[in-house]
Amino acid sequence: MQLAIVVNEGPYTHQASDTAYHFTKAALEKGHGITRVFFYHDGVNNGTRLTVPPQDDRNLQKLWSELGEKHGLDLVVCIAAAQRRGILDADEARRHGKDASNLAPGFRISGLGQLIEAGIEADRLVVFGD
Amino acid sequence: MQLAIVVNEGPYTHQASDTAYHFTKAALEKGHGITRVFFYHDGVNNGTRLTVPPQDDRNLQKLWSELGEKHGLDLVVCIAAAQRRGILDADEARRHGKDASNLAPGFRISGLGQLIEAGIEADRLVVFGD
Amino acid sequence: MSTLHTVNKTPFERNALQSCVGHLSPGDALLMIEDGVVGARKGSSATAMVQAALASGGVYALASDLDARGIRPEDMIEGIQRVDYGGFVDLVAQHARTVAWL
Amino acid sequence: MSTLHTVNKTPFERNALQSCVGHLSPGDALLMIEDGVVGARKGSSATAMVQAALASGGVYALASDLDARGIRPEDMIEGIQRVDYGGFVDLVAQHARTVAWL
Amino acid sequence: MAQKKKFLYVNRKAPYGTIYALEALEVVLIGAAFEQDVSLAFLDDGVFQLMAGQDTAAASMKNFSRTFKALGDYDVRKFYVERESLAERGLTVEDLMPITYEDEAEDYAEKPSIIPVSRAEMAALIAQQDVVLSF
Amino acid sequence: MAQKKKFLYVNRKAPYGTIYALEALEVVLIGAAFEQDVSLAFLDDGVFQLMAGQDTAAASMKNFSRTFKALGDYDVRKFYVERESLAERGLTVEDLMPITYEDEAEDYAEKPSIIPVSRAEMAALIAQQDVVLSF
Repeated sequence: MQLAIVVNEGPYTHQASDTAYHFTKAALEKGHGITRVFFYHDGVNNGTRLTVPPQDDRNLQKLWSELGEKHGLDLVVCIAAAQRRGILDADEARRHGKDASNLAPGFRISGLGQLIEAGIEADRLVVFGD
Repeated sequence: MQLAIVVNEGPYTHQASDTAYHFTKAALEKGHGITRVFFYHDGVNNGTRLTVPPQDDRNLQKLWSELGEKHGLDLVVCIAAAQRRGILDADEARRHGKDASNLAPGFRISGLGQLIEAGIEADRLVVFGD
Repeated sequence: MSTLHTVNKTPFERNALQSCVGHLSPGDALLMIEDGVVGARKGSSATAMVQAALASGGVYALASDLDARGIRPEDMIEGIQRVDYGGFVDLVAQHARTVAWL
Repeated sequence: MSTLHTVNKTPFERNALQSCVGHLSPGDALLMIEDGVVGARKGSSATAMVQAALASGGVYALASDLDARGIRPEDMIEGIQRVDYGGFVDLVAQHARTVAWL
Repeated sequence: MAQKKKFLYVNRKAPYGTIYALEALEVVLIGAAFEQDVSLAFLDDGVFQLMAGQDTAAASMKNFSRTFKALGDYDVRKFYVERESLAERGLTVEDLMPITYEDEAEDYAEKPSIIPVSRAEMAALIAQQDVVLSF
Repeated sequence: MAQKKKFLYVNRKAPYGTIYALEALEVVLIGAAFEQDVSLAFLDDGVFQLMAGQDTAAASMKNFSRTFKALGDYDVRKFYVERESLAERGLTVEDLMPITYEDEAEDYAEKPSIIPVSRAEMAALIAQQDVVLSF
């Protein structure tokens, strides 16, 4: 079965990102496909490479990046939500005259159409949020 | 009277930052002093200079930076909360081997002691959060 | 000296107003802000809670937040006073401490 | 085909569980996750709501979230089933749609 | 795309205090281009999103309530509003903005987009969907 | 500093689902160095923070509940827990972790830090504070 995952909250502040991560991992282990993981609202904050969580805690950005790389996941950060919250890739930074970017490896920035498309293509869509 | 302000949520996602901003402005207009504005939890996200809010919307980071400059406010972002969420100044970025920083002008990164100290020194402390 | 309590949560979705009202001391003031102002509308299931707070002390609601949510003065529970941000600042100054019911 | 409903909010602070239970169709399943699992504890003010859901269909709670909050199997309302993340995935696959009560 | 899917957007939160209502609307707007069978559900505090007379000038926030009125032009015409949620908040349908669409099938007659439903009808609506997005 | 202020940390949220409980504890730990008169209030879902037997291994989160037990060494010894909040959640004080401190004044006798109070007593406690931090 093909599953689409929506993550609506940032890491640490709410558990949503943890739950989505463990769910996605379990789905892959059971042989399901992941159409896309779409990060919306504060969920875009999962995609910054500048986080430095305490050493005795999990690093959610890294966990997502690694899971994405291992399984070829499409990790999409919503462009509109990301701009509002200061999550930019190098192209976006250039386009808006910003002197730095912070998108983490394995994530890409794209539009809300990717969320709708995932809902159309997947057999199931699961939302994780606050 | 001296007031300490605590902002516990990021801009846009929750109204807390708006309310704290308007409250702080009104307090200054009434002649009160602001001991410190302390950004904690997701509140640290007010202090990234990488935000690009829609042009027809308010820019909360800019509003805080400008209010801070105009009145010499001490805008402090909690270091532990900021690291977890990927808010770094240039020094912090260097210290943690990160290739970029994102702290906005007028904000400074410091420890939780600054929150307690503000509570001790101010006549009143007001918390804005979710 | 009395306390200013701020409630920024809707009483229909969250227990913040209920918990706040349960912890008022006589003479305490209650200020509704942000989504909390929807509790100011008369005829709702939260009206009794607000009236309990009115019996204990002053109840206020932030005007700009009421306006944003389309709650007109005539829609409000009688006795609640509209304040602007300056009024919010005065309430903070007039009370010994502020407690935010987040 | 039936629906899987997820509730990640505590029923003592938020109305998510109450609203969810009010919108169940016969045969729907309810899965408590994150802070929602505190609703699984027996003897609380939320027990009646959970029992209403049990009368309608299966009620599940995520084991790792129960463990984190110190809720042991013997503390739970009878009839609620503990599932792990694999069980969560199976519930999603077995129902036609998933509704998150955020 | 083979066939239309039934999409339901569930709105349970008040506007302005959090961004969920505004960003949900942004999804609905983009989603309209995909020509699916779209319904909007307003229940619990979500009914406040449709209140008439919203004025955000003093709050210095974007008043996005007008955008709901434009959705009819994008074939988003089913706004299911739960009666029990209104009543609990001291509201009736008359307290909401009028939202209409022009029906091409009937010589562009103006018709109401808001459909008041009971809680039981809302539950039945949920049970018919292919995709449910909650905010 | 002229005199001690009375600081109250208000904990109303369950642990793990959100970070507020953990980051509140980080404030309490740092605050302990400032030698103020510190009290902790646990009411509403905040009482879940003190539950015995928390095991976060499967959830892969940091189990910070043990830190509460260390606070006694930092002169943080007043954990006010609301009885009504416990009862509503099907809990009693016996469901909570034992938290104690050593009383220097009585030859380091071990004493309980948890002080069960009624809602009215909690209201009275709030009314005595100089600074109230909510999370």
